[in-house]
Amino acid sequence: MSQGFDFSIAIGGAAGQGIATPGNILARMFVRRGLHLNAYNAYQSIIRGGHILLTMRVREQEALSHGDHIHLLLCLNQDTMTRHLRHLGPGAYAVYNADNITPGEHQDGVHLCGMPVTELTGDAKNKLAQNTAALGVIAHVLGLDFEVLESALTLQFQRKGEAVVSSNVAVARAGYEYSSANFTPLANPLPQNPDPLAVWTGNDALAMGGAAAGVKFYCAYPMSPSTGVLHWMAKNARELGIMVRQVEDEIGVANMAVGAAHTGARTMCATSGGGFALMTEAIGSAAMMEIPVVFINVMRAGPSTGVPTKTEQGDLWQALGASQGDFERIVVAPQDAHDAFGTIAEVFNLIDRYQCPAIVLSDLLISEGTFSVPPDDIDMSPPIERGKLIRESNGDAGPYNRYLDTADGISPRAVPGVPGHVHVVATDEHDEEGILISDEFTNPIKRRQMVEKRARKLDDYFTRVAAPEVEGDEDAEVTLVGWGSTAGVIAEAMEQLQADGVKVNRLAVKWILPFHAEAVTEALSGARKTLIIENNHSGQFHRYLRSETGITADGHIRKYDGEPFMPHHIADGVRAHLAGDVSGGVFVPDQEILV
Amino acid sequence: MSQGFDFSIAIGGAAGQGIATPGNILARMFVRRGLHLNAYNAYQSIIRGGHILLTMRVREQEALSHGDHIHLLLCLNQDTMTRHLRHLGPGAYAVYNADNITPGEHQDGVHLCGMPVTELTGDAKNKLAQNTAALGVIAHVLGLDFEVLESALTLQFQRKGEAVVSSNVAVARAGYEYSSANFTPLANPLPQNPDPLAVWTGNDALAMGGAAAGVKFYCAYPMSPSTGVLHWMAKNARELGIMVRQVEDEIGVANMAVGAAHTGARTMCATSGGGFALMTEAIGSAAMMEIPVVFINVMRAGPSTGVPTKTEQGDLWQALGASQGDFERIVVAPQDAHDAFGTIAEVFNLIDRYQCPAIVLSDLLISEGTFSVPPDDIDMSPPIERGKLIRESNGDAGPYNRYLDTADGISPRAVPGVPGHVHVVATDEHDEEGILISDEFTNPIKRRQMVEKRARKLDDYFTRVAAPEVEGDEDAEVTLVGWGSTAGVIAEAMEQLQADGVKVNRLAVKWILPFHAEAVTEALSGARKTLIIENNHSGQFHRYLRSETGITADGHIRKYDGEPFMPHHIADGVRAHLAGDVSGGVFVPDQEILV
Amino acid sequence: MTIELREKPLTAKDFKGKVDPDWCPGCGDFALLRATQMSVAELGLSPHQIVCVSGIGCSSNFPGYFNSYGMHTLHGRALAVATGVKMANQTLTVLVTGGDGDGYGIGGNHFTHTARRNVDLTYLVMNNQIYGLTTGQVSPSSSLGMKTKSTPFGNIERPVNPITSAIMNGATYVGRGFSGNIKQLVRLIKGAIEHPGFAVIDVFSPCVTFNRDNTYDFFRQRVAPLEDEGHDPSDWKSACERAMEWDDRIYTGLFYQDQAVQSLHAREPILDGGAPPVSHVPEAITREQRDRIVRRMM
Amino acid sequence: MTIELREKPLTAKDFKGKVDPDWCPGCGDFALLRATQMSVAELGLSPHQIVCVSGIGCSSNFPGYFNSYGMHTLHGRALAVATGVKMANQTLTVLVTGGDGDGYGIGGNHFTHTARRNVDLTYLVMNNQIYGLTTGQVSPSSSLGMKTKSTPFGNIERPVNPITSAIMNGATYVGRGFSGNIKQLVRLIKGAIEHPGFAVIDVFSPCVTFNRDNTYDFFRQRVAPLEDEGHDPSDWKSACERAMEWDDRIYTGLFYQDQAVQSLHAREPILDGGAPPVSHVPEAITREQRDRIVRRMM
Ligand SMILES: Cc1ncc(C[n+]2csc(CCOP(=O)(O)OP(=O)(O)O)c2C)c(N)n1
Ligand SMILES: Cc1ncc(C[n+]2csc(CCOP(=O)(O)OP(=O)(O)O)c2C)c(N)n1
Ligand code: SF4
Ligand code: SF4
Ligand SMILES: [Mg+2]
Ligand SMILES: [Mg+2]
Repeated sequence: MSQGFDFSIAIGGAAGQGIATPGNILARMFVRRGLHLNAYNAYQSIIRGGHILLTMRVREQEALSHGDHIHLLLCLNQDTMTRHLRHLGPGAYAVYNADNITPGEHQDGVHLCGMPVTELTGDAKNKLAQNTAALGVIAHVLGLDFEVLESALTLQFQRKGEAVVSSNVAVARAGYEYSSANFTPLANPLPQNPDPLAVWTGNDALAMGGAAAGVKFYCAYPMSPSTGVLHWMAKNARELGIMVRQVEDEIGVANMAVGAAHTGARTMCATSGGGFALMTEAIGSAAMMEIPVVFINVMRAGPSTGVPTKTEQGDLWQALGASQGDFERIVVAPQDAHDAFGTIAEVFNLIDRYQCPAIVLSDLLISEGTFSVPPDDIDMSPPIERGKLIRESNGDAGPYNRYLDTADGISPRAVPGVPGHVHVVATDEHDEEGILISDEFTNPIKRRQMVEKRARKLDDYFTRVAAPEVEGDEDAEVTLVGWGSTAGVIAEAMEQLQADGVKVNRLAVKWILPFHAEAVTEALSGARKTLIIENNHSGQFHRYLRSETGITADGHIRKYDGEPFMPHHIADGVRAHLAGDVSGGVFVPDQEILV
Repeated sequence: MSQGFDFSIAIGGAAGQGIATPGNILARMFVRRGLHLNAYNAYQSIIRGGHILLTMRVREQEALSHGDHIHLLLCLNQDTMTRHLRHLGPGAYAVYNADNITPGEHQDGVHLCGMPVTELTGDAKNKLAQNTAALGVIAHVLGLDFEVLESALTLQFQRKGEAVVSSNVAVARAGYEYSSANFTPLANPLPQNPDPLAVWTGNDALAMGGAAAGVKFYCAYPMSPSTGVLHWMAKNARELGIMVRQVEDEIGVANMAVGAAHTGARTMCATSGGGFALMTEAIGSAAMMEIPVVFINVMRAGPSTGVPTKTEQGDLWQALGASQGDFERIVVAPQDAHDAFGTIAEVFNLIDRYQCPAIVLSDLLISEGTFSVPPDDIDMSPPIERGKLIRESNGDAGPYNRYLDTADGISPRAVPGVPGHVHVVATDEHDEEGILISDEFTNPIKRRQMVEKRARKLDDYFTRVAAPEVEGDEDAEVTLVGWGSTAGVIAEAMEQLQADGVKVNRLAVKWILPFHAEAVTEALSGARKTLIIENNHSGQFHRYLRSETGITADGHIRKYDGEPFMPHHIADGVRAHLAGDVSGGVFVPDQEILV
Repeated sequence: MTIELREKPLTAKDFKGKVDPDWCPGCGDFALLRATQMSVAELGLSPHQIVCVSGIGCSSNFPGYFNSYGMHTLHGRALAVATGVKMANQTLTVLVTGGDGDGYGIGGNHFTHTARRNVDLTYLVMNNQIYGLTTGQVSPSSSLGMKTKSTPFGNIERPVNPITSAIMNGATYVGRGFSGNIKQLVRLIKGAIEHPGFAVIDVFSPCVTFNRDNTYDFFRQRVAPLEDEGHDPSDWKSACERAMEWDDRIYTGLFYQDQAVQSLHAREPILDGGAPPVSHVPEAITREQRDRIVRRMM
Repeated sequence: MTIELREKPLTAKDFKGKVDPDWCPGCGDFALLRATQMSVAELGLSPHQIVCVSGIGCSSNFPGYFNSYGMHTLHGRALAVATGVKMANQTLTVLVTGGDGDGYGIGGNHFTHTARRNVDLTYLVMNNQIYGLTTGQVSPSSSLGMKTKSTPFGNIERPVNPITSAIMNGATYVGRGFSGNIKQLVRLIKGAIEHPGFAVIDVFSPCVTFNRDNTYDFFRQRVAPLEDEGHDPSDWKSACERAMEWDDRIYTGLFYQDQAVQSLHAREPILDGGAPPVSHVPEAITREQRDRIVRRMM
């Protein structure tokens, strides 16, 4: 907040009121100016009605969370006004259609910007006119020239023809002019950074990470909040030569993925908790057959169907316990969209090396959030290392054992079609040749050999994957530990605490399994007070951290109401913990903005 | 071993050679004499061929494991002789058909009891004659009157008619007489205890526990080693009025069980790891809808299809991580067949009280083992407490809220059909009335309320379920910690160690989740050296113990070759640990008897 | 409000649920809801005698809008749960409501096996040929070539035919309705509830938000009630043949019925001779039962 | 032993796997194994060109006994895995082998959807009307009344009819064989492999250990080859009708074939015009592709 422009616009209304369009137009306008964006959309599992609140934070600096405040509230219905006007502080704006929305009690200094929409547009029937008029008001309040908005509108509507463009431009202009005549613009108008940014969602980033890593087979069954990955893949399939299949269920997805991966195609699929539950058996099978596949679980609030449009970090133990028996796999929880993009390529190289499945834990906050990204950061040519893969005949006529017990546990992996390498992979325990050990005599010695061979594959894992590090103040009073998507909001909470003079640092864990137990123990050994921050009820990460290191945290900040942390929730929790004000060790912030 | 008669008979041959029949006859003979039995059958996942070794330990005292030794080896084929003759010590017997099996090198003092089967029976074609003749030899060697065997044979074959009985009796008699003429019987013949015992498998015990608890709906999809529960249920269904359904897959099983349980019937189902993976989504749904169902997972060696006929304690984390999100459930791992029987009734009372699912972790060792049981211990009228269940109209015409937010978190549960209590249960998050919170407005306050209501249900759990206790020497050098099926074999290892002068005690954990963290921490606080014993590779229980208590064990004894621990494996491991002889902290015994 | 205390017969209104549907205005599912409410009222059923089981989807929100016992279960699993309900308490009237994705996609295996078992359920599928709740992906009943968010270049998988599939799998009452014809729907639903076996009604229930191809208009131009065709519902071949027609003429009505096949609970030996439901028999087993079992173990 | 180096044509023997079958002596599965080995040899295929995918069951042990690439996957999932294999590398010949429980029980949903997609696979089901590997429980194709370990009082669920079900779900080559007639099996299998779409052959493969009802004798007394009947495989109605006969006469042979329907990979836009398999195209995307994507994000 201290550094430069930092402004949050919230657009509220019901499903079906067309919130997405003004949201998109504003987002494009902001990133074209080189401003950073972090947008969170709070919505319900219905197609019409309910209450949606899209919060778009725009910032000169990187925006690591959707922030704490609403500086401008666009109310598309009375409900939004009623719910949120009280969250506006002095200097904030409420923009609304004065024809049918009335403001209520509010703090001093709030700018009430009622628009006489029917009068402005001369059209009482067009329900979407208020949205466009409001864009005019917002552009004016932000200190933009109308041309900036005009060209954004043109771009947005050009597919729909000239008439749509010009009528929208006219309505927006009326709003802009009305605002110029009646409302006070921001003292510090919207700045401009030199380099324009791009915009993506976390699901776009996951999909693009896959495309960059060379995914050539993607299959899925739709499930919120993971469906965006499928949509991106489907849209870009033809251009990129990616085979995209929608399958009858998640069991089919996971097994089809195993089949495709076995042929040599880099293969990925995504789902959410319930679909992931159905995939678990196949994940174990991939591990036993030693086939690399990426399974993405985009977490939403559970248990069971739960709250399909709300976020949670509730599937950690499901990922850890996916499928029976002990087996090799990688579990990783990216920290934001940008990180998700890069993680996918990294994970593919790892699983091609180790010939095992990977589970990527994203969540609704990352996956459905909209974020700016510097276009040059989108490196879609990462190194591609496929490990001991044999896709073409190498002229080697010697005997081929798929599960050769090598020193590093990793066996050369031939795909079907290669002459001279015919073999059978099996989910039953097998010997080096791939013959089932229970076929004739279930040899305990061979069994033990194969368990140990597979386990050995990951021996050099920690030399290849970066351990998490403590970041922030050196001699901190308090160390905040998070995992996955809370990294950014924790960083912002730290800024707030540091501004208050609290010395604080952070350990943000991303690579979950195998766990960097030594590095984490070392990192936390100097911590004076360790607080764990999790978006779930039971402290799943804390229990896992303890299972791997024995470390017991000093306190917890948890949230399990479906909404993500805002920075002040964490900062408040830290303050309460430091003040010794937390009974039972767990601070649970209240969600003030009821979305 | 020190106390009284303790004798192990092993019968080895190929699948299809009819090992079960002599096994059954001997088992019945033993338990009718009031002797204890613990039998482990090592077999393969094939219907014919392979190598089967049935080890039957018969003891005056309770037999807590299948023991360490073979005192009499009945070889039905050469393979068995070749594999196992070397495991016989002085005084042990090898019984075999001398017509086609030749003994090899052996220790001094082994009694080689070759039977000239064709000569004895006058029939070169009856492949099963050797089995019956061997029973005659064994009866003689054990010092039994022939009449005891004769009546056992009569009972076994009477369904097949007089001719079959008399021909079998004749062959057995020939064996008995040949043995009397040629072999030395045991110095201490088979004793007789006053009260006859009964015999069951662990799967019988699980099924009977269900029947006793009032299970009226049982459904399953066959999967080794859990199928015995289905077979027991199917056989006894009609007599006990239990509805038994075989379903198209485990997903159908789990969901059908949820439906039946919701109507008010006590409902149970059983499977193994792979089927359990498919059930997990439904387990989460039962928790969210607050419907009590018992899900049994009989563990076998994994991962994936793994070694279907071999044992392992490898699905602990799968049980802990079953389904997405945080939710209430009970996980329990019975310690033997007897315990399994009683646990089922206890668990049903708990889940009816707490309105949540339970996961019972058995394993192949318990479920497919054959054990003696004192008939009076089979109390099939345990207390049945169904909690806040409403199955009949109570005339109460007031409003009914299925998910009423009561002080203890437990809401009165009406089943369909009761007038005045109409409601909808849902896997989506809902309010007290059962209305979906995402239906109109996803209220974070209601969400939090419902999460906390459900979590509160288990608040008094620890007052109702016994905490594990340390048993054995007071001031022990070493404390052995196990869970589930290793309780018995650990106890026997302790006897061996104590006989050697090692002071040792044991903590055998059965109730897994919720975990008695305080009690266990307290119990282990005085331990001088803690060793954890697990039948898996990765130390699943150790990691879980640490996640709940922070306790790090001093060492481990693990086995993951598919075979169960024998007492000396553990005793050897303890000695090695005490001698500081274990590199890496994990002692892995060799499986000497290759079965 | 129980059947015992009731003075005057219930009407469709009495089957309104606790909340109003949140379906999009114009969604085809409203019609099926209304038709079901009318049907159960006309049959004289009371809310507590009915259990309405659904999976997940727009259509699967049905139980929340319908006044009866309800279970809103997992995506694709409604038939499995409903079989558990019906078999554990055969005195209940069990309706199953859901979507095409729920029933023919992820739930396909339960559909097949429920049909061959002839479980006495009434299965109402709101077939909008799209995944509605997940905002418009291809469904197993989407037509070839259909463009959706997951098939932007057109669907390349031939659609299932729920009618022929239900008939060949063993369902004993198979009909097709259309949200544009409530009268026919009521006829079909009443027949289905009264039918003692597995009754499937596939209902064209247009998704006005995501399916631009299979609209009310599309169907209005094509639907032809079988009632007008002298169709004989005992003739499976003609039923299948008519069910396969799609282009110009799409038949609705009762395609197939076989009353001779016993339902699963009628065949179940432990329910012989009108035994009480297992949900309500005493849990405890008798001393004699126990002794017989233990004797066999000795 | 690769196709390039080969001097003389391969014979059935060359398709013997690394181990001998551990099936019970007399098990029907031996015949199908032999017939498949003969078929691929006669078609001139090499082991490395074939992938044989199975689930779990006695019959599913097939790939271990057959010399080709093989995947012995999860119970019920063979068709899903095989679809992944075929679609990722359409140049491979993909056989799927398994049991009735595997295919029609737990695997039923994949069966339905693989059929409607017309994936170019050859699916050989060793139907013994029992669960063999788990030692004899009822299967979805067990006859009514059959006594098994899980139905000691007799099966009360009507069996599936794999032939009518395959036809109605969209399989484009549907046959039935019998382990007692290897010649016919070879004809059927060769036709299935050559057929460009989803080919299903349901094979009566007696389980001599657990099924005492459906024995070799049972079938020998009843089987009637369709070849002798002048059956027209393009006529689905007659195919279904004949497939439903069971009591005295049970038809075997090719029931149905439709060569007009394109297979899934033939319809797949990204494989247009003989594109190479996605399993073997370079992973890296081009700078131009990247730039086009990023431009759309700005
Ligand atoms: C296991 C699982 N997978 C996916 C989903 C996501 N999901 C919810 S509804 C739905 C499909 C809805 O389509 P349909 O059944 O046709 O119902 P409609 O919304 O069209 O009425 C899907 C895929 C889920 N809830 N659970
Ligand atoms: C998920 C899962 N459920 C159950 C099993 C156990 N299982 C193995 S094979 C089999 C059925 C075998 O029957 P079928 O498919 O007809 O093959 P058959 O042995 O008769 O050839 C079952 C239930 C399993 N391996 N995986
Ligand atoms: S999205 Fe379609 S199916 Fe869902 S409520 Fe709206 S119109 Fe109905
Ligand atoms: S049990 Fe039956 S199916 Fe299995 S191998 Fe033996 S005969 Fe064949
Ligand atoms: Mg639909
Ligand atoms: Mg079978």
